[in-house]
Amino acid sequence: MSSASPQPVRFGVVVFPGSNCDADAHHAISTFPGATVDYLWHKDTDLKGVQAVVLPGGFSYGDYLRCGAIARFSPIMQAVKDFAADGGLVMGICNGFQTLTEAGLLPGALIRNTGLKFVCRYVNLRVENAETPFTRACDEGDVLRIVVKHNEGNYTVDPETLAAMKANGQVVLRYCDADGVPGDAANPNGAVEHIAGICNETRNVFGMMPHPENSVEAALAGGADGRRLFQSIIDTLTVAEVAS
Amino acid sequence: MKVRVTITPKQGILDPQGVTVERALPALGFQGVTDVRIGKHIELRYDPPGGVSAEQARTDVDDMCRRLLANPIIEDYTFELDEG
Amino acid sequence: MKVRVTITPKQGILDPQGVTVERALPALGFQGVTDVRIGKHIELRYDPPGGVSAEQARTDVDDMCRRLLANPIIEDYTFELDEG
Amino acid sequence: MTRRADLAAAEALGLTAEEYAKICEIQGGEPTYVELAIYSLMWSEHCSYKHSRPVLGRFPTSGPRILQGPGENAGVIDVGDGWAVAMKVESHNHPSAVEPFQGAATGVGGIVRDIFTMGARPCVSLDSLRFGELSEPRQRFLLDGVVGGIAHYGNCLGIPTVGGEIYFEPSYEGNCLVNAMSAGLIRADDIVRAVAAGVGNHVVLIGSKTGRDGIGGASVLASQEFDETLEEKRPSVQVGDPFTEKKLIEACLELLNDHHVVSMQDLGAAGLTSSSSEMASKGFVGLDIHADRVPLREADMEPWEIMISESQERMLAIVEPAKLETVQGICERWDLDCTVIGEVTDTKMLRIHWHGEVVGDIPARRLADESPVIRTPSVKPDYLVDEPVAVDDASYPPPKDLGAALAELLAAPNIASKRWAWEQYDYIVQANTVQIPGSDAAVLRIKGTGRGIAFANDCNGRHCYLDPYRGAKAAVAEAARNLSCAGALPVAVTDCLNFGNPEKGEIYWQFEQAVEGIAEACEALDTPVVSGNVSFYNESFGQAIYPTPMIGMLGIYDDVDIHLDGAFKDEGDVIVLLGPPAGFVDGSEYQKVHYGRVEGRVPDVDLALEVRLQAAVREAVARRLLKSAHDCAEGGLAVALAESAIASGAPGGAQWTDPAAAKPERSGRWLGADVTIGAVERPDLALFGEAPSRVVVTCAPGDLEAVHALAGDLPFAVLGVVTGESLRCTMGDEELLALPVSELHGVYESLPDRLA
Ligand SMILES: Nc1ncnc2c1ncn2[C@@H]1O[C@H](COP(=O)(O)OP(=O)(O)O)[C@@H](O)[C@H]1O
Ligand SMILES: [Mg+2]
Repeated sequence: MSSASPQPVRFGVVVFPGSNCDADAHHAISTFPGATVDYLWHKDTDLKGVQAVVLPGGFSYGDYLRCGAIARFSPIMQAVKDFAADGGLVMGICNGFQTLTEAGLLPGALIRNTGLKFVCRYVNLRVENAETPFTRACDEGDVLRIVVKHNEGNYTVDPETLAAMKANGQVVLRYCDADGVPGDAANPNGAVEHIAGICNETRNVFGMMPHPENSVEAALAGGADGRRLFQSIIDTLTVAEVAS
Repeated sequence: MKVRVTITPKQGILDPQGVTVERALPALGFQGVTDVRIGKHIELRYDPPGGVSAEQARTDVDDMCRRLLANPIIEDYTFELDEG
Repeated sequence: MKVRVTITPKQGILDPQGVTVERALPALGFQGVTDVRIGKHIELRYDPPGGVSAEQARTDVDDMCRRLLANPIIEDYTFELDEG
Repeated sequence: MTRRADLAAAEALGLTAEEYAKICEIQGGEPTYVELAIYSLMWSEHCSYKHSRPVLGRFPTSGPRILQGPGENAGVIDVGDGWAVAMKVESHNHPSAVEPFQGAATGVGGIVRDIFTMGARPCVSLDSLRFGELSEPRQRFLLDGVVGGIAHYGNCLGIPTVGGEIYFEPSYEGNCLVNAMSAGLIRADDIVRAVAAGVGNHVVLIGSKTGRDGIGGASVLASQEFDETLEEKRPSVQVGDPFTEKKLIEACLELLNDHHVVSMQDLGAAGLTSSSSEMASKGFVGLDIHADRVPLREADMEPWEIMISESQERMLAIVEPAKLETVQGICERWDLDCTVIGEVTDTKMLRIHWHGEVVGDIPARRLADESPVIRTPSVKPDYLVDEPVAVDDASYPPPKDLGAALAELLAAPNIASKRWAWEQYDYIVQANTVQIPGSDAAVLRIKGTGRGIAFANDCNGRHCYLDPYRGAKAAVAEAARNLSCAGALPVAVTDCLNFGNPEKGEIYWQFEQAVEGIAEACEALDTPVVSGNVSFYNESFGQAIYPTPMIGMLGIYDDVDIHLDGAFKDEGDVIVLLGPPAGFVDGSEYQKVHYGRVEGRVPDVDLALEVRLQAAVREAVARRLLKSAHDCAEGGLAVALAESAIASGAPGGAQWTDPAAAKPERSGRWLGADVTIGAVERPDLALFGEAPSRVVVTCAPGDLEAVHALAGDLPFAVLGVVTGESLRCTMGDEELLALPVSELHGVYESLPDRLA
């Protein structure tokens, strides 16, 4: 590794009409000295040279019809697909996760919470795979305390795909108790096998229901456990940059 | 018997979903779509213990719609019964 | 023309709303309701500029359903066209 | 020919003969139907405040921090470093009684528009709710719908709902109360007022298309009692579209903050009519409105319908011709309709055009400002005619098992945790939330500064029923006390005055008394009233609600880091009761829950004592002498102690991952208390009786002396210490109660069981 301080990693946060955690994601990333961040407008067709794309939480197009169903047709999404196909890092948070599944960039779908209510609550997340660009700053088995807030966070996928995902390490985060044990009592939405976050086969596209961008400052109610996910992305891209 | 209930937003009541989908369609390449209204479709089996006449079933299902399945203040509903 | 689309949760996919409705019904005095599945009912007019054949309309509406109105991973759909 | 409207038509719209005569005088003859419809709405109770205006003048409304008092869409308070907070509360009681989900949702939508109309970015919502008893299925349906509607709308907008209150009393059975409060942040020099100006400027309508939503809503729904015709009034239900409102927020803030528009006004009650006439009236100009240019959702609407429609998510802007293109561009970027529907004139008339014909022509100022004023002669209600006296304690036999009585209180719907509701709200979005719901006050930071703001909602309607003056005064004192416990300095009030039919002398008396109580308390606490709302006619079949003057209060921090919550922190900390030790059964939750009675003389707040007490608490928080502070409200001292113990499972005001698990998330064990009360004849009243001006604080043993010194001559009683696992109260050698905190937690969180 060179001793010169590396270039900051350039993030882009996509803004869809109805996104409402776009500013939070922007703010969260801006608290990292190793990163810069810009907004990407849904009607644009290029990614302005960013190195990592965040699809933020919120209610794109009001979540009407299905969450993420309309957003996935936005002009920017073609660019995001091309970027992902080239190995670019894409992180979908909540509504962003929903949009990635609708777009076919991640397997499965997110349906209505079993409680049929919006749920805003702190949850514990067990890191199931720390070998992804989004979790490398964690160790397997680590427990992160991060808030969920959603109405449709109930992850579902057909059994064959799920088996393949597990074999391939694509289940990245699970809801668990404070001791790291996944279980029904810790699962806020009924997601299959308590899944909270997954990645694609090539591990460069990642979606999670909880909101790490609301857990980056210890002074706030959300705590700071979410930092490790953003730090992972920064580390991944910084190392890549330095290596190349 | 099988029951199929169709629930639609009442005439004159705003349907934000329908409006949003309608606005989105042209960008996907679908021209000429108008008057989009989005409601619910509910299927269920109704086999009360001891059986029930078709007429009674109609009354019961209507009751279910009014009290639980639909919101009569802003929604209309229709239903079909299917022996078997 | 008028189009009516019916969207239902796929067999084997959990339907939390259906489950809840099914559980709520006995308390309201309705016994014997099972297999509740809740989906969507969409109505729209499709009149593309320059007109369209019935066959082409079927293809177009099917396309709309597959790409936007339904999510094939979790939902099935059917539709009807109605001249006029 | 334009149709002319006669007295019969006026009466059908709820106008009186005198009002009609005044209209004829202003119009110089019989009004047109459009004119009459406009007058009937603008002069309805809801829009004109005809019964309340003269009384509201009693409020203190100014002060060095107040940048905008009542009279605009929201009041504005300077909170330091060039930042200001715009805040207001609005009732949506009647619409919520008809359709709880949409009624509550559109209530949130309306109040949020009032905030961003000023140029402020909405940053918090609170909701103050009242229902009949939870045992009634209809009330559970209303609660479920109202909370769901607030969640649906606020969550979609990305505005954190950080606080509120929910009470259940039989008096609200026919009239639930849904009071939505919102506040926003703005740079103090960016405040925009809703004043039309610049003859020749465009009048532009932005947002949703106009349909028949809520036609007559203002007059029909908000200004009459409910009766059997309720069913027929249903078609005017408004459906909210939070997605469009979210786009409106972004587009309008860009338009306002970058000065692309002259001014802006939201379309609330009475729609285009009230927004256009108020803007014209305030600007001493006229407006020409071409009703035929308004984009419609339903093709066949008549001009009067268009003028009074209450379709949601619409804004009216005054735009200079040179800036029209920019404005249209910004709206297009957000996929919002933006239509020029008229222009500013020098006629001072609100003139309505319809396909080339003038169908209405009204002097804007007289319409907006000359609405009738009615002062009902007030009459003390029968139930209070004999000066109420404190109840005779002897008629309240003390319970044998005080532990069971405490559990009963903690489980009572008015006291039990409202987690079921607030977990449906996104309370964390915008990344400013320091203190989440579930404690005395919600605390937020202001990004980029060390500063913070805090909010609390309060009103005990039962106290206001037993004595509207004392009850209203106590509501202000309690809201301020909640903020002070969190370490914030209370600075301003917004109020929502919910009452029955003001045409009745008894109701008017309650109203006047409550306003007097609020005014005195606000003067003493130096918290001027900057905005508010009045909701009358909360009666069904002649049965009025408890008078419910809801107080929403803003507090500020120079340094938000010093904020405090009510949770016990460490074993061995000393527990102190600041304030008078005595509790009273009169009007208490204990009286209602344990004895099934509501009667007596509620204690009066000693405002001088209250002011000193709160100053001492704030000072102790600022000097970091306290570990926790929690005020004693419903349920008295014992419930306050229990709540602090239960909250110990969640350090820093955070919460359990699994609310059902009787185990604190991080510390792994509950903190309880071991306390002793002085010898009294009625220990139950010392534990569960209620009185104002009482705060339970804890501090490290080493800081006790400093806290005592700060308290000066305030009543000060060392009760005991924070211990592990259980809450134990003794009197001398006698054990009054001892319960594991995990058990108290279980009962306290039991509300969901009763909602199923
Ligand atoms: N109880 C009250 N206390 C203080 N101000 C009030 C009260 N009721 C109404 N106001 C003020 O009167 C004005 C008109 O209120 P309202 O008609 O509710 O406004 P809007 O039309 O924006 O809903 C506002 O400035 C409001 O703050
Ligand atoms: Mg307003």
